[in-house]
Amino acid sequence: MPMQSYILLIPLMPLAVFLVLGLFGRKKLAASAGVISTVALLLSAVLAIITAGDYFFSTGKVNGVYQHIIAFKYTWLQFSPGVAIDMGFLIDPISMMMIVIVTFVSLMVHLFSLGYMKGEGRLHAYYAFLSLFTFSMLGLVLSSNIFQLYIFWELVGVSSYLLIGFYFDKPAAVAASKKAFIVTRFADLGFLVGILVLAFNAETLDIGMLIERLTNLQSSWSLAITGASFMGISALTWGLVLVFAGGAGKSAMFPLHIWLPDAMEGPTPVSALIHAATMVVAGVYLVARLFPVFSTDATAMDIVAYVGASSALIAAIIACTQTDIKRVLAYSTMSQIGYMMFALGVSKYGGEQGLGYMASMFHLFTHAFFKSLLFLGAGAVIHMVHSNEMKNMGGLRKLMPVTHTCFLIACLAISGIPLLSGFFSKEEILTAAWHSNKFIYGVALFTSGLTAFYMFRLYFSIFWNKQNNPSPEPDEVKAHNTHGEGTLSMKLPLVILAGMSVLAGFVPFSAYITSDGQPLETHIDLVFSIAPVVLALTGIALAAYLFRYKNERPEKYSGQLGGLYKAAYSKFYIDELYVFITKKIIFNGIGKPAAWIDKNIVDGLMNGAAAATATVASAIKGIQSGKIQNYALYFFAGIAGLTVMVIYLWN
Amino acid sequence: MNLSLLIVWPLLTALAVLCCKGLKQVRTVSFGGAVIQLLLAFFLLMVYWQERTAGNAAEMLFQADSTLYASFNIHYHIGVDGIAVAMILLTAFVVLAGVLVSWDTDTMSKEFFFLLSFLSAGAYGFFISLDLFMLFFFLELAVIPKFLLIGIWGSGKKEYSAMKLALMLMAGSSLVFTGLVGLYFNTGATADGAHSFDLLQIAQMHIPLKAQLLFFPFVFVGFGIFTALFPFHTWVPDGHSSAPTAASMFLAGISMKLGGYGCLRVATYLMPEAAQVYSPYIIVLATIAIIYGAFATMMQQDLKYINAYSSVSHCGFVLLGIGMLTKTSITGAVMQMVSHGLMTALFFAAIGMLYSRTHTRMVNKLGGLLKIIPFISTVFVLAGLCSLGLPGLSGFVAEMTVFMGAWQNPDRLYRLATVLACASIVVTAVYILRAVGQTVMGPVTDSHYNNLSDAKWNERLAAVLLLVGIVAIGVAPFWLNKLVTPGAAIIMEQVNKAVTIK
Amino acid sequence: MLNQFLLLARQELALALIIFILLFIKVGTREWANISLLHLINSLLLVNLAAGFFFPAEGVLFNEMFLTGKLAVLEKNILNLGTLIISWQAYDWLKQHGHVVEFYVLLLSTLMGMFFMISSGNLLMFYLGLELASIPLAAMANFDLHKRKSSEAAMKFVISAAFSSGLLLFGISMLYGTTGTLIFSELPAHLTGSPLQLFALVLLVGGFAFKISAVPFHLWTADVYEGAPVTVTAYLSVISKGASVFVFAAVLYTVFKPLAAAWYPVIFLLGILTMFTGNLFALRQNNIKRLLAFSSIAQAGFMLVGISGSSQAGMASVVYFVLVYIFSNLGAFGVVAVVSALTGKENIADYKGFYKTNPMLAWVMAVSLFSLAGIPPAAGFFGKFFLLIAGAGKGNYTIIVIAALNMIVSLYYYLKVVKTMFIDRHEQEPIETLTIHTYPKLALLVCMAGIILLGFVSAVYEYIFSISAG
Amino acid sequence: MISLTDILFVSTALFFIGMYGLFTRRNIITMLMAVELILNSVNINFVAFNKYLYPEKLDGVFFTLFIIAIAAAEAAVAIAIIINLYRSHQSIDAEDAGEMKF
Amino acid sequence: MTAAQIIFYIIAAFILGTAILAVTTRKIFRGAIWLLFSLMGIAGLYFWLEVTFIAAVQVIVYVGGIVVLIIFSIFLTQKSGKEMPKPVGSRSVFALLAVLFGFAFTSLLIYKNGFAAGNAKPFSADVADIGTQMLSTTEHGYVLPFEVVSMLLLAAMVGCIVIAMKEERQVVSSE
Repeated sequence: MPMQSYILLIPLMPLAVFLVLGLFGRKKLAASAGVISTVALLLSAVLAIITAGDYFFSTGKVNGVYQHIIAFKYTWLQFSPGVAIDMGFLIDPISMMMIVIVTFVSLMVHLFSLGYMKGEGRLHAYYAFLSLFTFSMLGLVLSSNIFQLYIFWELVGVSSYLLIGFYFDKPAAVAASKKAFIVTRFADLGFLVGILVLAFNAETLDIGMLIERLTNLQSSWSLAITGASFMGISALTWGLVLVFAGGAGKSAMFPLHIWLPDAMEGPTPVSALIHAATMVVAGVYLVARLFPVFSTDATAMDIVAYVGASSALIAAIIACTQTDIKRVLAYSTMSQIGYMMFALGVSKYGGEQGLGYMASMFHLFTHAFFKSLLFLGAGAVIHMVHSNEMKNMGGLRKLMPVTHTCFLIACLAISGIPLLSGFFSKEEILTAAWHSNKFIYGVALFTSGLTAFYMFRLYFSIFWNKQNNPSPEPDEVKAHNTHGEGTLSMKLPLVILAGMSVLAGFVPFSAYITSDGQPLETHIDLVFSIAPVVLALTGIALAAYLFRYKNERPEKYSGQLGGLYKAAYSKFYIDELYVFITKKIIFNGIGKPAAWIDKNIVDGLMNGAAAATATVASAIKGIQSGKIQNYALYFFAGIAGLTVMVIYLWN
Repeated sequence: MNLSLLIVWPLLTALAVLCCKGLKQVRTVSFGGAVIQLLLAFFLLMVYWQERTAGNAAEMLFQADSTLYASFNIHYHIGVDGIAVAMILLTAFVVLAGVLVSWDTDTMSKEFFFLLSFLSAGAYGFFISLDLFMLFFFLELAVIPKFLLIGIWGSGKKEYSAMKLALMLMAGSSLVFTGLVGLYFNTGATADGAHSFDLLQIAQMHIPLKAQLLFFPFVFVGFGIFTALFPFHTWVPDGHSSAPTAASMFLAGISMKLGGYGCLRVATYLMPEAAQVYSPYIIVLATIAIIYGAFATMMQQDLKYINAYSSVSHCGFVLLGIGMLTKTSITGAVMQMVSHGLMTALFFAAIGMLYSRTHTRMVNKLGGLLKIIPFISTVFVLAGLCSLGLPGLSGFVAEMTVFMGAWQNPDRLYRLATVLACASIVVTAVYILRAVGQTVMGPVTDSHYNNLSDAKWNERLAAVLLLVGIVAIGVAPFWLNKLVTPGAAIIMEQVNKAVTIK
Repeated sequence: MLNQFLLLARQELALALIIFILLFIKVGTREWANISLLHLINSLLLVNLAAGFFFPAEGVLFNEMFLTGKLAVLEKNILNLGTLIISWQAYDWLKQHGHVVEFYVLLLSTLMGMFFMISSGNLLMFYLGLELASIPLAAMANFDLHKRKSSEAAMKFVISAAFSSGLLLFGISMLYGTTGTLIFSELPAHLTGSPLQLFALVLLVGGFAFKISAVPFHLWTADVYEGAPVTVTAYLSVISKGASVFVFAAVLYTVFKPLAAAWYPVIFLLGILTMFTGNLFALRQNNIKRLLAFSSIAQAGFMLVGISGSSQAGMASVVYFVLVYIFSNLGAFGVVAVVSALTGKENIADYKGFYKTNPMLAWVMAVSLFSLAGIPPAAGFFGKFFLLIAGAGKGNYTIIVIAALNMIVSLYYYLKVVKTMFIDRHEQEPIETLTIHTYPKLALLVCMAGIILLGFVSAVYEYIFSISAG
Repeated sequence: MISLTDILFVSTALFFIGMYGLFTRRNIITMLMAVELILNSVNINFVAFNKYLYPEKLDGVFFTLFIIAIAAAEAAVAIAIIINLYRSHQSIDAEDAGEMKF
Repeated sequence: MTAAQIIFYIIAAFILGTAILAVTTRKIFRGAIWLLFSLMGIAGLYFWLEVTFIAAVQVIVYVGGIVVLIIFSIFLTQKSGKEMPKPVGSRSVFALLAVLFGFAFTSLLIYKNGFAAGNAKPFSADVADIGTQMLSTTEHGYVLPFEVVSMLLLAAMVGCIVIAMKEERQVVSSE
């Protein structure tokens, strides 16, 4: 297959860019870094689309079922017979979908950055990191080995760290990058232990083999892993839940979501790429990747579903109260990923039952476009007003017509307005939820209303609602910003993504990506759609009522909501809880005592041994009194003592 | 290949250094010597592969054996297996980098480079020894040069630290000595009826269980002190932080590995049954070292202390890997030794470079250096990333191998230890990112820093050298794995052969 | 008979010859300048040393009063070598001294006493050798005639020695009373282990312990070492102690073989006590001679460990260790002697910054101390290793643990000196750069060569091992 | 009949009397005198053993002779040292000659 | 009780009594004299034991030599008649205890050892025998120890001369 020969190139292009820019960028390629990486990525994207097309339309399907193809495999690190980290590429529907999304969104972001980042320092590093991220993300989605996936998982985390901390002289950015890395690291701990559990019992790290062994309920491996239990819970559940914890961390699921809003300190295109479209859905992808195994364990699936649903709801509530536009988007991302997650959680393996799986992937697909569009739009806005705060914005629709239009499309899409992409995927999710869990369906429905509300709150606040504060009047803004709405390279991605946001919903998704690889017949039930659409419209109307024009209502209502508003505005104090745990308990409760013990007790023991020796030495100094007669007495005492001893011992 | 060359060449270098005049000659000679050491090490690797691929399955290659003291049956017996080759490579890397970073040592430079070369001879000797007497000889050989290096060229409370290090390492070697003598007298009938110090011979014999149980703790704890076994690790922070850069690199990079190697090669290999019996205790201590070292690191302000405590934590992985007694975990332990050696040397080199420019190592006094001295800062960040186990760098590979191996041991205590050890990588991330974040990121804290100059060629070369090693392992671990695994397999064979007593 | 006497006792006779040459010089009319005297004596001693290696023969003289063999010859050669080194080192001190001839007469008499002690096959000869080896030493300790400390040291030494020989004699008399013989070869058959014999044994051990300064019979050591001239201290700590150790081991192994079960715990206990006490006291010393005194006590403890092995390896390792110890200790004492003779400084604190001004001397001192501490590659490492292996030969690992513990403690004070020389800076003037005469230089060179080579030239130990059988 | 044991008791008593003197007398000359008592007690032992138990050879007698000779030498050296000590310390009290200690 | 016994007891009492006085009297000169008596008593014991040569040597060497030497040195270093300082209290207690224990213990050992009583074989130690043996190189010859002792005496003499010889000395150096 020709595919296999050039699929390697897809991740290698960005890797090469990373290496070149990383090693030589600072001196020689500072100016051309952006162009180089964009071009390279364009190649990657084209290759990815060709590969995916090739897979979906010709080579992938055998007997109506999409195959899992190992395109390439190399034993990278052999642990023990059968257990090895292989570097390989797994080609299957979701990985093909992902490489398209990743390369495409990344390309858009690169393009956008060309304009957005103009004039910033260290651009070579910026593009190097972006390329590193793209490489890692591609590696992640193509991984054929669960440990390989983990490796790229970590690499993705590091590139995210580097990109969030790109403005490293801003303490907030440094803190945010650190937080993001550490929180996800903490979650990865679960992933790692989960891998250990699964791999130990399945005696393989290969994903295909792992799935095959653990889903065959009669196999010795499956019996072993379900038989072994710890604290009354089977090893399989433990393994899956731990793996899911890793995914939840990366995907900012409650309660591991706290890093995501802070991560908005990074450059906005980065947020669009990493924290909207690609990295944050890695958790969803991970669950999807192991979906056959997950689907054998109801407990794990329930946890996935409830974590997803609660994240979706909580994030949506918080999003309604935030004033930093990127944070609103961040919570919205979290909320949408919550959707995907519970969609997986309510799904089953195969056939009609697997609707949730397909819906989740579908939503992942559409969300990538409209969410990155939202971020890039927000980026364009921020580029314009040099602020993230809503109160510094307003009335921008005249100044930035293209941005405004695109942003509106994205808002409508995410709100689930019919005929836009978000509508289709969300309908599928709600359908799936309806069929398996009414409670989650209720939550999801409510959340979708909230989504429409906060998105339009955002929309109106930015583009309508004349701002009241004296400083930068739109005109002044214009005067200040010679670049106006931005260069073509900034507008082009917006337009393309807007187009995708509209069209993506019409892709016959269920024909290509399903839990078992077999096409699935889906249909939109119009009656079923009424409730969510009405809710969404209500949300939009409410937002318009409150925020379209400057008025006192938002404050009045927020005042009436009182505690709830304040709690939501403070993100339900989860950050504070974390700070308390880390600072008070871990730092002061473990770290400080550990350091203290080391300095005083453990080291004190060593020093104490020395001191004791010195004490003994000075205690016995009196023996050497300088008096000859004392010496003689000791001499005699020695003789007497030894004599007694010898005679005693001899007998 | 004649392995004696590895001892003789550094010694010759040391002697040549003594005959030199002036810093320039001295450093040129020691640089040349170190380069040839590295070439020798690579040559060794090459011929080792050749032999292995040619099907030579002997446990130790390139053996040479001549009687030194017939009456005690002490031999000059040398040879290498994959583990030793890996350690020799590590040593060569670190020594060359050490010479490079101390390029401008202007006080008593002759003595400095002499001691450095002398130390490396000791390390090579240790790794190629197949006779316990020789092994011990080379182990102790290194104590005094370290004392002098810290005492003369060190900083801070150097005298205290130097003395503490010397005494604690001496305590370690004393314990080892006791254990070795005990072993010696329990090696009953060799062919000629005499006791034996020969590693390979002893491995073929069965040391009585009672003797094993008695002497294993001596040997293990003795070597453990070298590799920062809790609670005997306290020389590590003080010693490392007071030492001059090259000495810190050597201490953490190589010297601590002597201990790990000894724990493996002497304690576990020769006393497999005792290793089984004591393995829970080892695990407990190693886990404490890992976790507690990591938490203690979190509270440090001095960069060298940070790295020193993190070394305690990282060397805990070595001991954990050894204590887990699975082939994979032992392989992981060796890989961790190599990885940690390179990584910590790089870290210390970076800290040294920072310190020589800013004259402070306090995290809270530094800031924003990435903008001013990007090369050094990048090196620093990379060392940090390696320390926290970033894939693509060596630390990840080694730690993961240890974890994979550790999990193979199904005992619940071992599992708990493994999980805790895994958890330490989170803490590692916390302190590394804290150090990195405050030091090279953030705003510039001191206007003086704006005038700092970036790394010179020698520093760059040193850093690149170590980075090459780190990346070579991180990106392509299979060669190291392949190098080490047969050795680990032989050790495990020994362990498995021993009747399980637990 | 006479031929045999000349052949077998030639080392003693050579010493006697030198003594008489010196006496003739003294009573002769010609005034000799100190320097030419020293040249002459040093040459004579060198010839004496060289001659010692020729015509080794075994044999018995005077009804077993004098017996010699390869081991005895070697031991005497070792002592000759040590004496020669000491003589070279004493050059700076002696060239201003008014009693050079007398000094050498006394020195060589004591050496002769030790030779007779080594060759003794009879308690009487042993006793006479012992006295010949100690009474003139007391006079030598007083050779810094105008120093208070020197007189005090001599007084302490002579009284202690008299007391200890009184006890020793009481023991010998009891041994004689219970066995009826004084001849070594006849004694074992009569040793039954009766309490009185055991008492006598302890008294005898006490006498030896006094000479090798084992705890608790060591108390004179530090004071005498500190007060006596450096040369005499070196002689006491190395030659006198070495000779006593040789004889001690031989007597225990041959004469008291039947009572091994009785003396083994004694030696064991003494060894432990000696190591601990020596090291603990050494920790707090400020005077370099006193430090070396306590260090030499601790070393004696190690030798006792070797002796307790009671095997061929035990004997060999003890002899080997003494050889190593001669080089190591004399290396250290050589530096102290030079510094003391040229500047009069004897405190450890005076050595601050010593490396800056006298790098070679500082290295010699450091290497010697490392050898004493048992750090490779110095020969002391091998010496101690062998001693301890020999000591553990009976499966007594406790002693190894204790010895190992002591090696840690001892390292501390040795390193303290090294630290003072290499690391510390002197607030005022450090010791100025010293110009050293050829003789001391040669002596230090020999010591260094010995320390560095002895461990690797395994033939030395193997030779000693081969001749210490039985 | 006087048995050997009786004589040995005398010599032993003398031995310990000498020892007592050595322990308690502060004057160094008197300490030396005490040492002479000790040596004499040993002499008695040797002679008595020789005569009573092993009369075939004169081992004990000769030993005694040599001890006497050595005692003389020892005393001479000791007295010389004491005189020298007196010159430098102006005292021969053992308590005064204790500069070097610890 | 035979006369020999009585004489023995008298001699023994004399030796021990004077010895005790020698080590306890506070006047140093008297101490020397008591020592002299004690040594004389020991010479008497030798006569009683019929080893006349030893007795003679005892008188000549000890009484004529050593004691005289001691008395001379007393004259040199001491004002006659002046009382010596009291012994250190605690030490004399310990010394007494040690000595008493030692005596009791040793006596017990000797008593328990049970030496064969009486001299079964004839014992003669006449001067001629001693003389020939002393200079004989054959069996039972003592020429070697004799020579060694002579070396010792020579060395002791040399040592004494060096140390005790009055020199031109400057200031007593006080370090």
